[in-house]
Amino acid sequence: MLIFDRSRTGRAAHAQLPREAGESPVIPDHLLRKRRPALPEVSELDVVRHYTRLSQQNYSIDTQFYPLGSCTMKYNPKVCHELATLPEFLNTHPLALERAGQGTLACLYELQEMLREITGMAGVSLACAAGAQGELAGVLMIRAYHALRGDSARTEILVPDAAHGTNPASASMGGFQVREVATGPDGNVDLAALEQAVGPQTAGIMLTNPSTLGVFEQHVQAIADIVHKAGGLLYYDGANLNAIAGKVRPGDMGFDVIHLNLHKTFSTPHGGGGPGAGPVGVNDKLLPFLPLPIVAKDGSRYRMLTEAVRPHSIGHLVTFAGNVGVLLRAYVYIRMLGREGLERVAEFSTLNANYLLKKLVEAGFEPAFPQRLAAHEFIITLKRLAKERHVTALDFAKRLLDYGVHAPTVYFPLLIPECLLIEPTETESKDTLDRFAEVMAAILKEAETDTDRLKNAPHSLPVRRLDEVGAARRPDLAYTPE
Amino acid sequence: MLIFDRSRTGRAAHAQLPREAGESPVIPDHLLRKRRPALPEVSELDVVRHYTRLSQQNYSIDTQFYPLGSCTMKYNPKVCHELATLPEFLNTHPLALERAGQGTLACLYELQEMLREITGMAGVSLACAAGAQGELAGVLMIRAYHALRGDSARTEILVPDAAHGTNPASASMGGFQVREVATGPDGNVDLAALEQAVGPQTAGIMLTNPSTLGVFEQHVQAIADIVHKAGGLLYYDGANLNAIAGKVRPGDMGFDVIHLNLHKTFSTPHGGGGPGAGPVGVNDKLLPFLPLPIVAKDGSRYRMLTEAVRPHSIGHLVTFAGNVGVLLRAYVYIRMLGREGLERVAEFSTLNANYLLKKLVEAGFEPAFPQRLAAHEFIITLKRLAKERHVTALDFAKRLLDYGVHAPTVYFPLLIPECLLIEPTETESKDTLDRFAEVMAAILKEAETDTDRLKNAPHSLPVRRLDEVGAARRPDLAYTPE
Amino acid sequence: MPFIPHTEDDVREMLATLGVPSIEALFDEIPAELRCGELDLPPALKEMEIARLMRARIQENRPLLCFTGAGAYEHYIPAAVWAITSRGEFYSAYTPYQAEASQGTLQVLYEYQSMMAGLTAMDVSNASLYDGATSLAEAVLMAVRTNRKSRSRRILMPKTVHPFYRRVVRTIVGSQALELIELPYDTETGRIDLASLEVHSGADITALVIPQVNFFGVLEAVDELTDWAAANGAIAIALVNPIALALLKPPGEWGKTGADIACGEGQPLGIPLSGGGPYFGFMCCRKAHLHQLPGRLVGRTVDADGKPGFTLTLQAREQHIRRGRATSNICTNQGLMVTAATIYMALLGPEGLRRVALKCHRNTLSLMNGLAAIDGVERVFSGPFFHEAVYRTRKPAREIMDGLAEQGILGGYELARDYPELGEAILVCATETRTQEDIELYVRRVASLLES
Amino acid sequence: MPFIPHTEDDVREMLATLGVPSIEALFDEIPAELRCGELDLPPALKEMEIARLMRARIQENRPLLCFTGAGAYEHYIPAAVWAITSRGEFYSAYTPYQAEASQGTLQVLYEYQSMMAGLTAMDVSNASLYDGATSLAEAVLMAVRTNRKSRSRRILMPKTVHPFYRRVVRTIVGSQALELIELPYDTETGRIDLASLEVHSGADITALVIPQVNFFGVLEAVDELTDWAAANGAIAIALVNPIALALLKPPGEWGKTGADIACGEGQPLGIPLSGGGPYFGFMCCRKAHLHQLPGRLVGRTVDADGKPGFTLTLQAREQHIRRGRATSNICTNQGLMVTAATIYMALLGPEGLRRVALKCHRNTLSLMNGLAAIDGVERVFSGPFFHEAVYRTRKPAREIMDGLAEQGILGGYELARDYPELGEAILVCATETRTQEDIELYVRRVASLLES
Repeated sequence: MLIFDRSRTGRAAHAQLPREAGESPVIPDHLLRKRRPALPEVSELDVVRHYTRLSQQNYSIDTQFYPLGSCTMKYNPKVCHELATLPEFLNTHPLALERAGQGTLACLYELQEMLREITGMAGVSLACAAGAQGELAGVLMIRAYHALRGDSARTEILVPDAAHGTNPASASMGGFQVREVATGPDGNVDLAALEQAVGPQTAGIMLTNPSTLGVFEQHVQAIADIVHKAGGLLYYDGANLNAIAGKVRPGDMGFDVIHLNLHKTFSTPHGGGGPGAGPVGVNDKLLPFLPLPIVAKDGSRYRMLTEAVRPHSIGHLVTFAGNVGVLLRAYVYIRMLGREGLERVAEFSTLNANYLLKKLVEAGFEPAFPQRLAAHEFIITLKRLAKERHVTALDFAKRLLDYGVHAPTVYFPLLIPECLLIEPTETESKDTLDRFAEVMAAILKEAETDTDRLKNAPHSLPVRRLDEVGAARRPDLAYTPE
Repeated sequence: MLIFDRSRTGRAAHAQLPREAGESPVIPDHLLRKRRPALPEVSELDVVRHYTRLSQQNYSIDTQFYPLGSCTMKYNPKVCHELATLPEFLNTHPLALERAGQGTLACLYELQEMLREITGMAGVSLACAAGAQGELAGVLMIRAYHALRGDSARTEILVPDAAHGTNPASASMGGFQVREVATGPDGNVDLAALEQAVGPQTAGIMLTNPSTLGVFEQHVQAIADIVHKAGGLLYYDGANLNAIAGKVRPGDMGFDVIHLNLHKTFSTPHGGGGPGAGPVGVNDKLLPFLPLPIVAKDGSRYRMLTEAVRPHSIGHLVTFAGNVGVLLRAYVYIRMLGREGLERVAEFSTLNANYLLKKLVEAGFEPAFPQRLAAHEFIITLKRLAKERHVTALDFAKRLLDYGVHAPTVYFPLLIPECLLIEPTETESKDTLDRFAEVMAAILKEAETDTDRLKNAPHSLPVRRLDEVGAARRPDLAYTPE
Repeated sequence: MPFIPHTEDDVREMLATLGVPSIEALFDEIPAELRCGELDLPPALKEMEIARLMRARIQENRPLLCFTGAGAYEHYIPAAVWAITSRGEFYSAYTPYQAEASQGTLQVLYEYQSMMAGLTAMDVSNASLYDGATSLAEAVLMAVRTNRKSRSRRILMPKTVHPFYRRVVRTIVGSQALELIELPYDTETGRIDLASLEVHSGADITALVIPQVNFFGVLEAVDELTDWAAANGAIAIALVNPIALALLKPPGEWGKTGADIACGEGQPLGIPLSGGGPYFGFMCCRKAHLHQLPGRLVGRTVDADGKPGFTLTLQAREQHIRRGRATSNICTNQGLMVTAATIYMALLGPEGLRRVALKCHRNTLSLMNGLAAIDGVERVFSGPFFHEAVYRTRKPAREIMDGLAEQGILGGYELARDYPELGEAILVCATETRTQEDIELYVRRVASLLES
Repeated sequence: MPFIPHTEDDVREMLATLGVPSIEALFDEIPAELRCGELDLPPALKEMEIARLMRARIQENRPLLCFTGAGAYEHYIPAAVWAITSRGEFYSAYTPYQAEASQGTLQVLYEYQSMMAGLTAMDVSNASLYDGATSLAEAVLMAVRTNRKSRSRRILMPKTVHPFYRRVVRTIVGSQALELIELPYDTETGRIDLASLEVHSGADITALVIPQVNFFGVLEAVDELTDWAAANGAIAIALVNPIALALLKPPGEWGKTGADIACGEGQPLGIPLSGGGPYFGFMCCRKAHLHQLPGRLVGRTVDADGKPGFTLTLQAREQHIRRGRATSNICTNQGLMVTAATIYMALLGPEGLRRVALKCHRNTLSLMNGLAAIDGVERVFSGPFFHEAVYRTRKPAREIMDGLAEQGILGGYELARDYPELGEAILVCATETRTQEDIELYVRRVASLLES
């Protein structure tokens, strides 16, 4: 039932209505609205009950294991939310940050500094609203760097074929051509293919490390050498930083520019699809190009750097200072982890991934890269099952839901057929992993004895399998009153 | 699964542990604990996930219609919670209220004054922690009143047979004998029986009006005359004030002492069984006996009255100043309703009850008092169905749960066989009432065609019908590790 | 109409269904002469307006660095506690009468009962009472019901019990023909004067109340006291601080037999100070006394399929069944507070609770050491203490308190009103929320107040 | 180990299962020379400690009575909005890739899309973008993709568009070989100079951006502008304030044809100011342009039993499918903010939103009337305004702002940096949260600052 179905003309959440202003607007009639907008007319209880019940239909970290590969769905500490939503933080107007938000700026400044240290970069800007925007900022900085040097022939960005879709999308949004680089059978970039691909047209390469294949790119130094020698720059997609935080730093691996996903590694909530935050970091080469604003400290006062002192900046990517509320959550999180805690994130997310991989292999599943250690996530391929029993990764995913577990990422990366990309994260216990392995084994048995159970899954959720093809063919994207 | 089942030795919510003090206690060894208490050892995520999922197993106002008669389960505005839990209210130490809690005291003082006006009494004390404690305070004041007059023969409290169980229980806790007074066939107190019951032993009578039978006690003035003439006092149980707020005041009906249930009429949350708050009010006769503390205003400062200025007070009933957090919620609620809003509560709760009664009668249900108007609740009796089809009020209650509706109160008041006491409250819409009536009609049909469906209900809840007899026979009241 | 969803059409249709001309007609049975006119209440405020008003009100509250305990303690409450407790499904449900639709609340209560039984080392716990003082009053009444051998209805009530608790007990049991006999304390140690107990040896005593820790923060000789009660046929009522139990011997292990009843204030377990409430009282007892226990109880049972589930049980003790002969008149208790306490205990666990207790203890030791070094300050009692202690200054306690408050410190509780014999004595407390800097600040302020 | 649940036994067993001697061994594939030493980060804080730190930090923020808008507006946010939005099931879920396990989020998004379509009178809405400025940048890119007839990639960008938005558009589309052509404003009315538009009539213009209300708070001649775009084959991009739309003609009804794309900042719909974010951008369009719309879309469909349900749809537009040829690179959007906005709109409804809009409008009128009566203050523009307006004082704007701040007032936004031609101009805003007393206070302060 939609909230619109509860609507009755004249019903309202009266306490929420401001008093009648009692006078009409001083606005020419032809600029006024004639018909009321089609918003629901409901009571406060209607609203509370409707959305509370809707919320219960979600799987979430707070209610289920959620091993969604490449998304780092780990526990979001409640205290991060509580402290980031203190009224004094919430009520600060963005244009009053310097005048009346010194406490906020102190946190942002320290976050910048901590992220610099964690990534090994020379400078960090917090402004980007999400990872993909961080990517765009990175690409634009690469562009600006070459442009300032007059190196105008560099029109191409290299992207491994296993990369997140955002990488090529960001590269083209930044005005570059995208060229894919093949992955070798061991999950590392094919160096020969890379050698072939680079040239004077190469502006840079975008890499995730550990890669989206769940393994550490072992030739990262060689890649850096090849690309740098060709005059290109290295971009680090921080989506998988959780696997190596405190162990290896992108700056030390030779990356020139990076972005981080605070809603992954730094545990800010995913919120049903955001908000995230995508700070970017650069080494000395790219320092002048960092997006604005950047928080600076003068003695005991904090202020925002502008174009006046950063004339080569690529500029602003969001209206104000970025997703400040998200940044505050990440600040609280990092302070709680401290130096020991951050390294343990890498250790235990890696331990969990390798342990779960082992348990699944023991249960009869086929790893995509049997010869490799897993980073914080790993890939299982069901291609044999798909061929022999016509059971797909999607069927597995849907059936997992019946067992009260969110499904892993499916059909990504695209180059592994019928794959499940599984990321347990460090905040899940061995008990949870053991249970997941048992459930997977049970489904595997079902796949051999009762394929219909899988193909018709889920059975115990608020809805059964949805018609996605029909949804796309006849898009119903908004309620319209009869 | 119990939280204890998730426990693993050495697991902990580490961020919650204070740092090791690093030193041992300076306490003689024989006073120290040797074995750790049997508390669970779990992670923060374990806790969040366990209790979040448990919460989803509850029916509640925020998720279901909850027509639990005599409990006034109405919408609890979110803003009451938000404002009552502002840190400045929460962090005030009870012994610092005068020194550092003037803002809190201002709210409490105004609440006292507003409750005085709403009830028509001369004085109000907010200290009692719940309705039953308010009752005890009232009974003790009646006792103190007679005692101060040297009227020591008054050992009996009269209670109508339909009364809440707390009434006789409070009377006996206050040291009185309880004598029941019969109800007439119209739901009013049987005046002849009352005349017979009163005498020089009568300390007072405890009445709810509207009564627990869902009707207004029409002879309340006659009752007052009879009891007062006999030298007794009238006690008003405010459980049903929701039905008459702003229409009739207990003080005007002749009551000498009253209590209110803020978690009913004034919409503070029921919290799965409290906390409530049970302020008491008195007329001039009983003013000296009011329990402490009472908030007084001196110019612009607020202070707490003590025994020093209230030597005849019955004293304190709780450690400190009562359930302040609950009182603040009620304060916010009343200020939002204002004078018009409060009367509308009575009007619309009464409209809803009478409308729903009519719809149910139309659907074939039998009202307990067909000749009477309902107050804010009413009684349906299933005695015919019980006799003819062996379907009980309990079966109905359990089956309602399957339809996503909380059951009404069953088997209370005790004198109506197989009864459902139904209180829709004013915050539910006509649509909700119509749907409830439809569901009731559907169950009635099932009762005639498919009694097993009822007798085995519920079918769609986290558990099926529970063995309550077994629970009482072999009490398992605490987890014990194997 | 705030919180009333009715549209004009709804009202019209409902009245038509009822066949009455107006809502007013539904009040026809109320005698006209009883009807009141318009109430003298302030006009309705919109949510925006009340929010602004309340945000102005909190400006009138003054944040003070808290060194006061005396029955209510500032402990750190993890954010998860109230984030979950405030969920609508807990917050807006009622007493779980319909068990199948209340498994969330019921399981929480069962877990709570289990944790409290574990913490006190008693067999069973009820699902809560109002607060610490009422839990003691109910324990006294329970002891009278339980102790069938005793006819005296005499209760030994030490003066080391919180004076507020003693006054509540007096109010609540005052009409029950009980005798509350005060036990004096040893002014040297601050503990119950064991010698004074000897007067009652061999007499018919119904119950003995044993506070651990006592109001002065001092630790009582609980083994001796419990053994004395057992030897004299008296019910031993333990009045305990639940945080302290992480460190101290639990009532179930006191003396040779253990206490019979354990009760106390639950506020330290995750409940905000909140000006005095809502808090919750707890009560545990031995299995033998179960049927005299007041308040709600949740039991584990099975459903029609044999699957485990939870339900209210042993309701025959309660007012809604037994009416005038119930074990107590309590109905609504403090369910939501107990939900918070359960989550708090689960989060802290045995190790966390031990650390909280130890930190409180060490902080108060540190504070008392600092104070004792000041000229003009003396520690009043020699007995070992947990997280509260009493000191005396050569200046009036009120002056010290006012002077500290001027510097933003809530300095403690003045004992003169309840214990005039102690002179200018102040009861202080430094919980785990106080830092070493806070403690040094307090000591410095007191020193400078005494200098001036 | 904060947030890591592993016990020592767990680790031992897991390593044994893996057959490795230590966790460290799992990092063997990382070249040793890349490994970093211990990071120079502050030591871990306990929750209690970080809570204290952050509570100290907020003391360094200063609450000011807000008369500043300029792209972020203080509106009253009902308590229910965030009480529900913060529920763990919304807060800690991710993008609803598994539709069956995400019906809560999906239905909220569908309802959101419906409400935004209703508010803008457009056919469809996406599920959010980052914020107002990025929504405009995406709208410009979408216009280029949509307008197949235009080859010029020329965008008319009025100077009455928020200067921050214009700079973001420049950054984001800067590498796309677009031409952003500035349109001047009429210094008398504060609106787009319609005459300046005539220069472009008949030329190949890809899109025209039409801000309603514009940055000065002034109302544009939206019908004429939209008709001009239609007549010249340009995509009409409406940049709108969603609260204003409760009162103002919605983009879908502008001119003869309606706008093609509507976008803007969603913050006024229940999102706290929060120092600038997270907010959310919205974007609506006509059905014909649907396949060029960037961002997530939720559609209603049916399940295997024919029961209605919701799912992400038309994902072929998106980066995870189309990669380099996607309509945008956006992946994570602002889901939780949109949840709050949906609840906000449902609570306020058409009548509530209208009253909020009208109250803002009347408050700002009242403020401007008060200011205009002061000697030394003048209103800068004659055009009708919604809830922001510009005044000029004879003293430096900075002095006025500082003087107001001293009195606890956030006085507005100084225009001199972006519009030096306007002199000492200040953009002010009085939303529905300002009372008549607040407004009088502001006026009095300005008057006294000008006197001194």
